[in-house]
Amino acid sequence: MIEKVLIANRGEIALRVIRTCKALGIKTVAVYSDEDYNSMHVKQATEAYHIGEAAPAKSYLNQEKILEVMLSSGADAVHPGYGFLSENDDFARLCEKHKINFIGPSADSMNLCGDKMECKAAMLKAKVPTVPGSPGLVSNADEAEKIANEIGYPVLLKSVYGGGGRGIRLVTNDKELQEGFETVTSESISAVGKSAIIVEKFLEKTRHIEYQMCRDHHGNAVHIFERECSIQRRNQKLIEQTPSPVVDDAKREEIGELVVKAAEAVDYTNLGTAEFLRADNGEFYFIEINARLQVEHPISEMVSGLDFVKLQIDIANGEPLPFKQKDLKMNGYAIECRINAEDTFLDFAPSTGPVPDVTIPAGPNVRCDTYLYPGCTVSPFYDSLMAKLCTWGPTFEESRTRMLTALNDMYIQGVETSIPLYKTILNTEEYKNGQLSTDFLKRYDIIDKLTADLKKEKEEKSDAAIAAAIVHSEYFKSRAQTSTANNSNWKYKLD
Amino acid sequence: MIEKVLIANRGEIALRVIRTCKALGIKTVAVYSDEDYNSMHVKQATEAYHIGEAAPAKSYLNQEKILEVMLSSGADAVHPGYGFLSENDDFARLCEKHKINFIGPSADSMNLCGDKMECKAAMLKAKVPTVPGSPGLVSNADEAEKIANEIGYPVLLKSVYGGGGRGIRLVTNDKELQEGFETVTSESISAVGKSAIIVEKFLEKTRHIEYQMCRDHHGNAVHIFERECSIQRRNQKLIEQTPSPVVDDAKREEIGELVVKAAEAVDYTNLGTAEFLRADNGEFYFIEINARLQVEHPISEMVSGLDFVKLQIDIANGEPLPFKQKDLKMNGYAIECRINAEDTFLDFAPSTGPVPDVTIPAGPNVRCDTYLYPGCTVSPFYDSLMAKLCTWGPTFEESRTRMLTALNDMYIQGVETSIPLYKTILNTEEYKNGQLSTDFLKRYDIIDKLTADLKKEKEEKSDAAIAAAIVHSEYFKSRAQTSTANNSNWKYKLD
Amino acid sequence: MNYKIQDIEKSFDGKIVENLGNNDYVIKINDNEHNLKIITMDSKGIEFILDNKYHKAKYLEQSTNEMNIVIDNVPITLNLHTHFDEIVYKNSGGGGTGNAQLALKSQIPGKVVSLAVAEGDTVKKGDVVCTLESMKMQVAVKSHKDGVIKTIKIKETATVAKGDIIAEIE
Amino acid sequence: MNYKIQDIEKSFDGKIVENLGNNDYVIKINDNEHNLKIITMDSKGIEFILDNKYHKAKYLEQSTNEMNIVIDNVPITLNLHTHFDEIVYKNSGGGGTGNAQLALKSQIPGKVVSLAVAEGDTVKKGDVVCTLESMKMQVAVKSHKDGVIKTIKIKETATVAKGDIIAEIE
Repeated sequence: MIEKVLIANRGEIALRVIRTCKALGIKTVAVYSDEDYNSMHVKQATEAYHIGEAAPAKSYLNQEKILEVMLSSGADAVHPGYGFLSENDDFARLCEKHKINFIGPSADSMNLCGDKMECKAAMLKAKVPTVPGSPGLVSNADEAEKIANEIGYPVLLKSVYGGGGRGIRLVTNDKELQEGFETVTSESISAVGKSAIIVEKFLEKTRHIEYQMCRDHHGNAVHIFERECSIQRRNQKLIEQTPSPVVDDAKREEIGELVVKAAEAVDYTNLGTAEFLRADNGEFYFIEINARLQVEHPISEMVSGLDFVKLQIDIANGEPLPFKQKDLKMNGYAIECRINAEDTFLDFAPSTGPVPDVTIPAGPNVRCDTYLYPGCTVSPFYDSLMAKLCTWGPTFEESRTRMLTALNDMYIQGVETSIPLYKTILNTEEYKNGQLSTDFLKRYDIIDKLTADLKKEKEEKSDAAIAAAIVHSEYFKSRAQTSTANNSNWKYKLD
Repeated sequence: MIEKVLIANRGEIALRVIRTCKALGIKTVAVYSDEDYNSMHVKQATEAYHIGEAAPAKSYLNQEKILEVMLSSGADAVHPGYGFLSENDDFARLCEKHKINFIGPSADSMNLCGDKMECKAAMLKAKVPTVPGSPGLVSNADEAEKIANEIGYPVLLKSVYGGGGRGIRLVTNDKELQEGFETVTSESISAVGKSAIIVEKFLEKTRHIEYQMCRDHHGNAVHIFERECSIQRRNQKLIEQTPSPVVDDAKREEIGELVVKAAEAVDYTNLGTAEFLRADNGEFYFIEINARLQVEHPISEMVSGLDFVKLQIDIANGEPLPFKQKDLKMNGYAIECRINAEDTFLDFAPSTGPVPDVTIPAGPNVRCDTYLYPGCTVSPFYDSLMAKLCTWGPTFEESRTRMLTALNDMYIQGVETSIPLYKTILNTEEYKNGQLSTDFLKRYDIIDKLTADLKKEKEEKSDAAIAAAIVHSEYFKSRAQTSTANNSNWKYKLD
Repeated sequence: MNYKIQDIEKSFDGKIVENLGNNDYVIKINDNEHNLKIITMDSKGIEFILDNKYHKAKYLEQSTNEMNIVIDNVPITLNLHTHFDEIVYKNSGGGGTGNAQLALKSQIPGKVVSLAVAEGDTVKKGDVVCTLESMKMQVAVKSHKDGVIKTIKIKETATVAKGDIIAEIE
Repeated sequence: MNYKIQDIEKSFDGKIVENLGNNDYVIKINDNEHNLKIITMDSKGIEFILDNKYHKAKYLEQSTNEMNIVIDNVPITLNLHTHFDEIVYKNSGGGGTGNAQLALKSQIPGKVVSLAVAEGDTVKKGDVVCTLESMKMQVAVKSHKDGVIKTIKIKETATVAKGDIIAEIE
């Protein structure tokens, strides 16, 4: 039985794992880099160990150092979170070798899932439909170009070690392909230290729909419904929801059965995700398996009532699944907005720095998984996801309006965020009606709508803003030349 | 259709109502006393109006003033919350007269429910069993003593205008009865301005189990399951949970049918609660109807997936219930702990004052309804409920451990709280096993257990406490004679 | 420095043994050495890692001999004294005021609803002296000892704060 | 005082008309009078009720003519000037720097992955000047105008902060 879990990760996902462990009475071991002394996961864990410099390669990707902490802290299991070492089969194998329970699939299964080509081959064999593309890895840009011309542009260049929007580029002609090949290669090497590229047909007006897979060590497998993750920018998910507006009970069951087959085809154990593209004609194509807990798992927790981290730990402990497919019932509607530190108007460029103040929304059926607290810092060394804001409702509309209220309540000082963008998206008729596609932002001119919304918001607040300015000007006239930020310790007596 | 709701209340319940109105796009009007300028409900409402002095009689009970604000603000409905005017049929009638939609039962129905004797008579007629006691009001202590001797001690003295643990006393002999009669009278007069007393048999080792009633203006009525509220002190609820460990599906249905009959017997509309005592032999006795939204409604929301305030507004709008009894399914287990400002070791005496710092627990399936924020004040003018901490889980055990984690995470500086008490209760074998009764605290020597737990906690933290003290002593030696609280603006450079 | 934690019958000797730089220290509590890393510190509180475990303390108030802190949400009162202080403290009968105490103090804030005694009355320990109302609850204040009411310091309808003297009882 | 809100084509005249005491004021914005009650105020921010509606503002930073506030979570930049200031401002061509600007500044912090140009190169608006990496994303920095690279201010593998000059383009 797992009694002490080392979490080989940081940020909100480390906190997520700690939360369940606490509830189960399992001890937790946090690891942290120079950049993370003052981070929440260090504060919440039972124990915390320093593992190196800020750059991921020197800390969160340093397998030897993490192993050393596992052994010295007496952890009997490791949770890899997502990103970093979560889909690194060498690391999973290292854990297996040292009899540390890796909470995830076996190293062999992970290796098979991670090799996008072998995985695709396994799916074809199991009669799970996949997207047309290169039959295997392409060794250079010219070979990629040749295949692209065979299957027809647009195509996707994907590093088989990529993920989360990195190591992937959409290219529409030979010139873009040549440039993109280099970028994908270097991004992948920078993120995980290696790269290998495949070419895939890019389907237009597609929806990204993924299924939660769940399989134990006794061969029991279920799917825990789908998530639609079509609202994206640069192939990175922004908003997810479940159920998908285009998946009815019959479709859910039909694709769900394929998902169980997919899990069996790669001998997958623990929780994972099978990603599909849904073409505009309603066909589903398997893309890949994410061999880890997904960023967007909370919305599936909300509609299933299950604690996925608990389920992961139970499976890792060798317990059989406590339910069968027919016991799982989908309850209500959930939405997740990924609150990123990025500037929507600067082509989603990262925005980093200290966060002096933050307001986290709360309330019934609002869940916010975040590492933010007043006084924390958004580091340029790690990814831009600051918070996952999720809402649930018995109807989609209740879930949507609850999300809008929560987005209005959320405030993060010091960095640009994607909050205003999401308010605009959630207010469009297209989003309300479920007309989703992976090019949603471009298709419906969302950035222009955002600009108009922001202006309108300022107009609505103008009287209040002027009132605040009047009071400031009247009372602080003498200080008008200097920044008020430095005068933080005096207080004006009003009457 | 309701478009603007005045909330004739304060504290967490005002915030609760505002939250749903926001999600539904309904405007809100807050009212506040001199004591509440800086309170959360003022900040969260669309509009806020000052209505008088701190004492409830001069503000939150001032019907004329509140009516004036309703008319001047253009509110078309009023939500009374709980306490204050919520069960005052004169106020409900005043609203009816001015065509303001009172979100609750009709004044006539409220009057009938509020008259505990008439209500009891209506129940007997509808064949809903009630507790033995005085056939009507008792006019003085001597008459009460006579009846007490007929039905046998112990008996309860209850003001028919009481509620929430006030205006009620358990007495076990003639002397206590004589004293208690005066106290109940004066408490009731002080709280609601009037008093009228009944005598009721006190059943020992009873459980307090109540049912959520729900009935629309078209005569459709359902119950939304039970809540067990047996963990009490001085007849005031401390911890509630749903489902009750002693109510199975058959019992739920059996009593549920009585509840629907009870609602019909008093022509009840909107949400309300039918309270029962369950004797140790399994018999249920109707006690009274609470003609309002109950403090502990969140746990029923958690297991039903419904938003009760939305349901109240829909019913007030004249809409028919959107479900039938068979559509309602109970999902999982929920617990509520009432976080009170009180000193457990001083016989639960109130504790008031400024709250410089507060930490509100959050996370999946944790809900905390509260008016607290860092820098707020717990006022001696109003009741001691600061926060309602609720957790949900697919199993009772998950809900319980989640509550323990949340209680550990919660911190309220400046006042004594019931948090440590709840940690002790939730850790007892009796609580885990569902051996609940209204005399739980006394029966299982909870206060002694709490004393021992607190000592143990201090022992566990002693090394860390000493470490913190050492650093403080070393670095702040020169300031040791003065309070550090005043030196808040300097920062020691460590190296 | 020597410390005592209120409600625990144990005393603690504690000191900093070494400053390792970079906010790392070695401290000694009784016979055990511990590694301490300070994350943040100011006059109001400290965040630190003690032997790979994070802790957060708030410093609430301090007098010469006493320090109130909240460590990981647990309020703790520490008595601080050199060994010399301790000897003096023990010999003075410090700590046990008990029956000698004259003043009956209110443990809660509230409004005086009624007075049950008059000056000169004889009371037994546990007798009701007055009734206060706070948060709509009526709470009886009872005598802490047998004695005679020397003076009454409050009036009906007046408001008392926590710690205010209600009466002096001899 | 006269105010402009950035991105809104409207100017606002605002002043306090009367101090009613007890933190209540009458203010005038353009031709309309409003009731203002201040709940809390210090140099960092203000909480107030304007015509029965609560608002909360943070004062972030202020120079002579500009003030950055966050009102009800909405960031707003106000330009402050007397009417005289406004005339001067308009006549100086203030605001529109556009094509005249020499320096290409980084809008994000990051590490320089590669340089795409050398000093003396001719670039068109939109040409890639360098690639930065931040949060594992590679972001191309593009020329803001047609011109010739006069100087390059950064090196490969170096770290740049937001606002740092990358190159000067004439």
